Amino acid sequence: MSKQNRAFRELGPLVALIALGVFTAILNPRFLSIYNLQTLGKQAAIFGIMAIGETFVIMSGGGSIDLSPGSMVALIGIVSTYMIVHGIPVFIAILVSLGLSILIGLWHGFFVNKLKVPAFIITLGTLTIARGMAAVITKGWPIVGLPKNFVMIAQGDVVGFPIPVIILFTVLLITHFVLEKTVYGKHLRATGGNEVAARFSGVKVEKVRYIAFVVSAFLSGLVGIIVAARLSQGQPGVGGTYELYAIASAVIGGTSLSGGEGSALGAVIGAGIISLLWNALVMLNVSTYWHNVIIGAVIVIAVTLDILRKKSLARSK
Amino acid sequence: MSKQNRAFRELGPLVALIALGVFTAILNPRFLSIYNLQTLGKQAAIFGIMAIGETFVIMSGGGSIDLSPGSMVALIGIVSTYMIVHGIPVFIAILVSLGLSILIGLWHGFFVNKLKVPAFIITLGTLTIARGMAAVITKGWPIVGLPKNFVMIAQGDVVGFPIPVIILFTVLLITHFVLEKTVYGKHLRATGGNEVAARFSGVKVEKVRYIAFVVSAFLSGLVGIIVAARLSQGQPGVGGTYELYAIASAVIGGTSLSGGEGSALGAVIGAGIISLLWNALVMLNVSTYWHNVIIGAVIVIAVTLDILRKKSLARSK
Amino acid sequence: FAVIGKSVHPYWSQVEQGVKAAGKALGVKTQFFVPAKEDINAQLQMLESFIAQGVDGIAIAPSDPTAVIPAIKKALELGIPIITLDTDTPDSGRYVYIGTDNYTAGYIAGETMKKLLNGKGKVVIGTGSLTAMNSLQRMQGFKDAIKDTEIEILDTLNDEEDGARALSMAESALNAHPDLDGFFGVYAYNGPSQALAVKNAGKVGKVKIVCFDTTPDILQYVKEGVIQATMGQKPYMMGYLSVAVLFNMSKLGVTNTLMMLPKDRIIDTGVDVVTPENLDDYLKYMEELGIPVKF
Amino acid sequence: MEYILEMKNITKEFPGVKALDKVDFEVKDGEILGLVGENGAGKSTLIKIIGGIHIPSKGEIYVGGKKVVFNSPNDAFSKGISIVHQELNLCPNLTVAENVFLGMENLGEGRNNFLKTVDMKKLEEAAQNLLNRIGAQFSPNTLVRELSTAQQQMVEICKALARNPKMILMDEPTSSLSIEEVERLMKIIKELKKQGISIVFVSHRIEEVVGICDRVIILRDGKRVGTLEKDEIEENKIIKYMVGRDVELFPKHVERKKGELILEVKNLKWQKMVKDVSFKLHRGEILGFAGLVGAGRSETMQLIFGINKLENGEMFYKGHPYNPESPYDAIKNGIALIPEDRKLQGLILQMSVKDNIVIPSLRRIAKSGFVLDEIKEREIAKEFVNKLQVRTPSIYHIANNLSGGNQQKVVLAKWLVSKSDVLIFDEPTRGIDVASKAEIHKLMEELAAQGYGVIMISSELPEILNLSDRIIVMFEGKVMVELDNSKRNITQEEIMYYASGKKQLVNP
Ligand SMILES: Nc1ncnc2c1ncn2[C@@H]1O[C@H](COP(=O)(O)OP(=O)(O)OP(=O)(O)O)[C@@H](O)[C@H]1O
Ligand SMILES: Nc1ncnc2c1ncn2[C@@H]1O[C@H](COP(=O)(O)OP(=O)(O)OP(=O)(O)O)[C@@H](O)[C@H]1O
Ligand SMILES: [Mg+2]
Ligand SMILES: [Mg+2]
Repeated sequence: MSKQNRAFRELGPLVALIALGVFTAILNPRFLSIYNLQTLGKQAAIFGIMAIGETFVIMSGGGSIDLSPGSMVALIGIVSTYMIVHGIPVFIAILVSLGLSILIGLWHGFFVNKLKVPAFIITLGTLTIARGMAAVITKGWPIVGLPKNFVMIAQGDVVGFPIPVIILFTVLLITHFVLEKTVYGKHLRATGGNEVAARFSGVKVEKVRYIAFVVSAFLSGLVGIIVAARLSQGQPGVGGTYELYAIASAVIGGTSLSGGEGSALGAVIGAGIISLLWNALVMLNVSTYWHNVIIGAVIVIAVTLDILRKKSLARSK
Repeated sequence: MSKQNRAFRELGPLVALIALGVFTAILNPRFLSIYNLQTLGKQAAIFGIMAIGETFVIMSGGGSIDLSPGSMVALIGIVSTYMIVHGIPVFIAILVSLGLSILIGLWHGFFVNKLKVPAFIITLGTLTIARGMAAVITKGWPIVGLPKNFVMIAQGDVVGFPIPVIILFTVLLITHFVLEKTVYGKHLRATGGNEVAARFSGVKVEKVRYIAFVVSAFLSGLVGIIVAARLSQGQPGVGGTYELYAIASAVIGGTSLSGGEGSALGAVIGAGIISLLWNALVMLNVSTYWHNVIIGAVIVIAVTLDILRKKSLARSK
Repeated sequence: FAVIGKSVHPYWSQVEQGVKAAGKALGVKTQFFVPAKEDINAQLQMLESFIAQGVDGIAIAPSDPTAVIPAIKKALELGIPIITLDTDTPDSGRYVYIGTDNYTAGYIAGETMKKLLNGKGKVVIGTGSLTAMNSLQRMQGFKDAIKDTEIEILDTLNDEEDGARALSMAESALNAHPDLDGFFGVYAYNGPSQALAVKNAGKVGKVKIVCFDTTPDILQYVKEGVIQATMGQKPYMMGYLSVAVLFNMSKLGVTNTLMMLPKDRIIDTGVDVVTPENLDDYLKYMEELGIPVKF
Repeated sequence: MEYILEMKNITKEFPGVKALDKVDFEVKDGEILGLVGENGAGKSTLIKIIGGIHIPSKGEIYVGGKKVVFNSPNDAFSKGISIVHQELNLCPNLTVAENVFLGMENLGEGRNNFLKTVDMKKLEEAAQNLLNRIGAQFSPNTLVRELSTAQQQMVEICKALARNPKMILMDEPTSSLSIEEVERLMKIIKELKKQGISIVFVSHRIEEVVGICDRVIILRDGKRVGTLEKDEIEENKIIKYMVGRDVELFPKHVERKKGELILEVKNLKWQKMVKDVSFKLHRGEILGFAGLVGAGRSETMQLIFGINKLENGEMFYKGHPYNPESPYDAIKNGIALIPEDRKLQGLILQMSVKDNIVIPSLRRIAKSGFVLDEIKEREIAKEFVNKLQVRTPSIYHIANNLSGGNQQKVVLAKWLVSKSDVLIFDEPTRGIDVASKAEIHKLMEELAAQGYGVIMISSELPEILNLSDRIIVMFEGKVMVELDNSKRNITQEEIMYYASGKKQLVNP
């Protein structure tokens, strides 16, 4: 792929996102109300941040995938709120929760790097265990009674921009820079493209993978805190199938499941498409029974069209 | 790995299965009661048949995975029972439902082969769409009033062997034969091992893939019918995360997620381990909140131990 | 004795408390099980495992009333007494049913909404499942209660048991329908999600909320007047009574126990409709029961 | 009919490249036809068109006088055409026998439909026969992933033979074979010719082409530039057609001074492949490693490079004990390894030529060690693409779309960019055309003259003999002998003698 095409990688999904938005806005102009855009932004932030993390893991190659984000959201939401209602200062509780997320990321990296356990399995383990732990800690009860300064993380805004959206943009900026402009980004692509050759080239493949898993786990933990703040409570059941949406977002955004290719911006656009769908289906008053059918169809169509577009692009060159 | 080791591939998981069984039986001898073993067998049949189908898809390589089995179980269960309660003879309803399953398998194969859409995405689409359709058809309500000859499929037994177990063994026998002894089995392994090499050798790679997806969809459909018969009704919500258990079963049984390696017998043993866990946790009176934690841990441990075992085996050679 | 619930949920954890309390009071061993999410197949699996284990009695809240019939019949054949709680399955031959069924509770919710809206208005339902029986029955009861009024159900939103999605959907619904008059929340987290959305949109009191369960956050919103009414089923009572009945059956025999119970073999635990007006009474009552709610 | 295969006016365009330009091509019944040309001339493309893997943009193909269209490998098989591809195409998870008969598990009897059972015993017997025929030493039920590159190449050859073809096209079958196997292959090719089978033979080892071919067709820049009949075939003629000028095959030896000791290894041991290896390397010399396939040369070097962990023995680098954890360590210390397997170890095929070239040096090039410096990367990539004459439309072209030899040049470039004190070349000129090979040899001599320590593993004896100052011959994981070649007086026979495991040179 040449230099120029790189810049247009995200064009397909971006066009899809805009088209969906315009379509919804025409059918229901209220779609463009500030309040609705804020709602949409908050949801997109949740998926977007997770999808960026997922992009790191998928890019690292070897069929790596992170199935744990959804459960991590539940677990870290519970852990942070549990600490807060037990009197630990908000700031420290957040730091400890994010620290725990990083440990879980290292744990994933350890199994994948050292024991050669497929990422699918070790993160499936975390999916099950983290959700189980959330239930063990809470017995299913929500953790309530959170202080205002905590819920502000998701419910506050700065000149109309909800804080989660600001967090999303910060994360996007940083990760985009890391992936596109730093040595780590190149090494991640190299590892995903051909692990053996990368190792022969002096890339510390294991370290690269560790970092990818840690980024994903950390961002999931961050989302866990945002979600808890958004709901004003720690909910053990939250985040059910988020991992699938996060993976789908990444792929819609151009990440190749076989590794080596991916973009943080694309992941966020993919997350935007899915969040917009969730919102638009309600805005357009589509019967809820059809929601899943439509979401599934749009995911398939978006990915298929993008693949066909890239193929015809490659051919016409 | 030489020829001989091939025969011992399933040893690790088999030992784990037996150990778990013995352990449970010692702590609670009622584990071995006929009734309990029947219960266990029925559950293992459900996961086992799905896991065999999943094995075909995963073996076909290129990171292929089938996320649809769980939803297929719901959809095909609904479709078959819907037809039956609308007066279509049981036999024909089953044939039509299995026919529909095959079509869905071909649909997956089409997207993967012709449009180069990752299997993950197209089957994620089916996961969402099929579950959606099940809700659309029924508005969420179960379909009841099934005739005795239909429910017998899961509730009957032959000299103590529940019919689902008999179906499982039949499927296992056939698929084991296909995978180990036929040209198709060789070609499937070759396709998964190195698609380009297989194509250059004249293997009809696309046809091989089509068949893998069809087998998986067909077996999921079959499970859908068994589950409907077991529940005496068509349940649109059934089969939630079965795909994850099916994939985990396959991997526990020695299937490599990168394709080319796998065994039907292993998949069934893997399914046996997970079903036994479900059963044993109740038999051993483990608090329900811990179930998920333990299941997750056992999956990780089983796979890790098997990988370590194979590694040390390879080294000692 | 074994009690099988439906899912990991505050409601079922209250049932569990009742079960444990009764077990302790009667000096018997109790086991309480729920699947992680509503999953009839997993429930059936548990039920069969218990039967195999040969416990002294089972109380089950079937996620699906028909699917469990064969297993219940089998248990009764083996001489294991079985009763149902929360959700009934009369055709199975179970001895007793304890609880208020979801349909009735939903119906009462509908009546409450009717009163709040004076029989006229637009309502959106939020639920976590379109397929789980409790959700379906609550919604059905609700719909039947408002059938002959001018209350219109604009939309039913399924969040797939995800609290964050429930909130997003409630927000979207407020946006899509600026003239919305009421929310009906089917699952425990639906009420708080809707309350939060309504509160943030500055529509407290304008959009009425009727929901289910009495988790602390719901009661907090009731206190603030964001939620106008919530249906408190009595999970603690159901759990306690289940064990008590099963205990009697094993000690006194099934027939003797049944003689003490209503002829229709239904023990109605009733529904507490908790509103801002009667909140204090409710809290006091809970405290007397020994399960105080703190928030 | 004289021509068994005839192609007319074949043009093949890839995005940005015209790989073949109106090429006519014909193969006579029972001849051995040489096909030669520089890297990127279009040889593999032509062969892939015959194999039904590429579909030509223009032109016609005739088999036995009848016009055909090949859309898939099966179309070619059905016309009796077998191919040994330049890049290995085997399934690593299958056994040798399974690979050899992949797609024809029925051994050519009856229809090969999916539900037919496979008689593994028969397959293994048949595979064993073929292996014996080409003198391979491994068993037909070993997994292919456990074989070395050379052994895999032999499996490929068996695979082509197994199909009982009328014509076999071999795209650089000898590039990873050592002398013994090459000789055996030549014998087989002659035998096949006697059986009336036509052979198309591609090689950059011109002496092989001269030795065996009945006719030679030369391609340059996608065009057919010449044909040599049997009696016209001469090394310098071929080269002149290929390159368009004369090339000095082995440039004159540059005098250089042996410098200080830089690397010393003692009693290295790793698994069963490296049993006992000791040697010393000085600055300013080229140390050649000879040996048969599987002698353990690559594994030895991979120990020094930190790919594998040393099990026994010691290493000293610049006078200090040295034991690298990973290639990263080795590179940081100034040791570079140019790996033998370009597709597996050398390149990230989906990345651009530029990215591949700079990868080992990224940290050094980057600003403050982690922010990429695109401009500098571009300059460096361009410089080395020019220096090594890599034929690529641009430095942003992905490596996968280069011809085999050009890929090999990218691998070399990668390591020449990273400034190292010790350079280990493992089969550096595999698949590289004569002209470029001479350039690379010159480069290696220059590096040595500048005071770098250079190690070269090669299965091409002339290369070893002409470049090395000292030659170490290995056999089954052990050093057999160390020969002083400073006078360039060692002969092929001597080396072959030690390489086959014999200890005392009785009769040189
Ligand atoms: N799949 C492809 N996509 C784009 N360009 C290609 C592709 N395959 C080959 N080419 C280009 O076509 C030209 C001819 O390549 P080919 O592989 O036929 O060369 P070759 O003669 O076999 O060279 P070598 O001796 O290095 O193997 C080269 O310039 C190469 O870059
Ligand atoms: N991955 C592997 N697993 C098991 N055995 C291997 C593997 N790779 C190589 N071998 C074996 O190790 C021995 C050394 O092989 P290798 O090809 O590295 O030798 P070499 O001297 O470097 O030859 P060449 O220079 O031709 O590559 C051979 O017997 C080979 O079969
Ligand atoms: Mg070539
Ligand atoms: Mg080697």
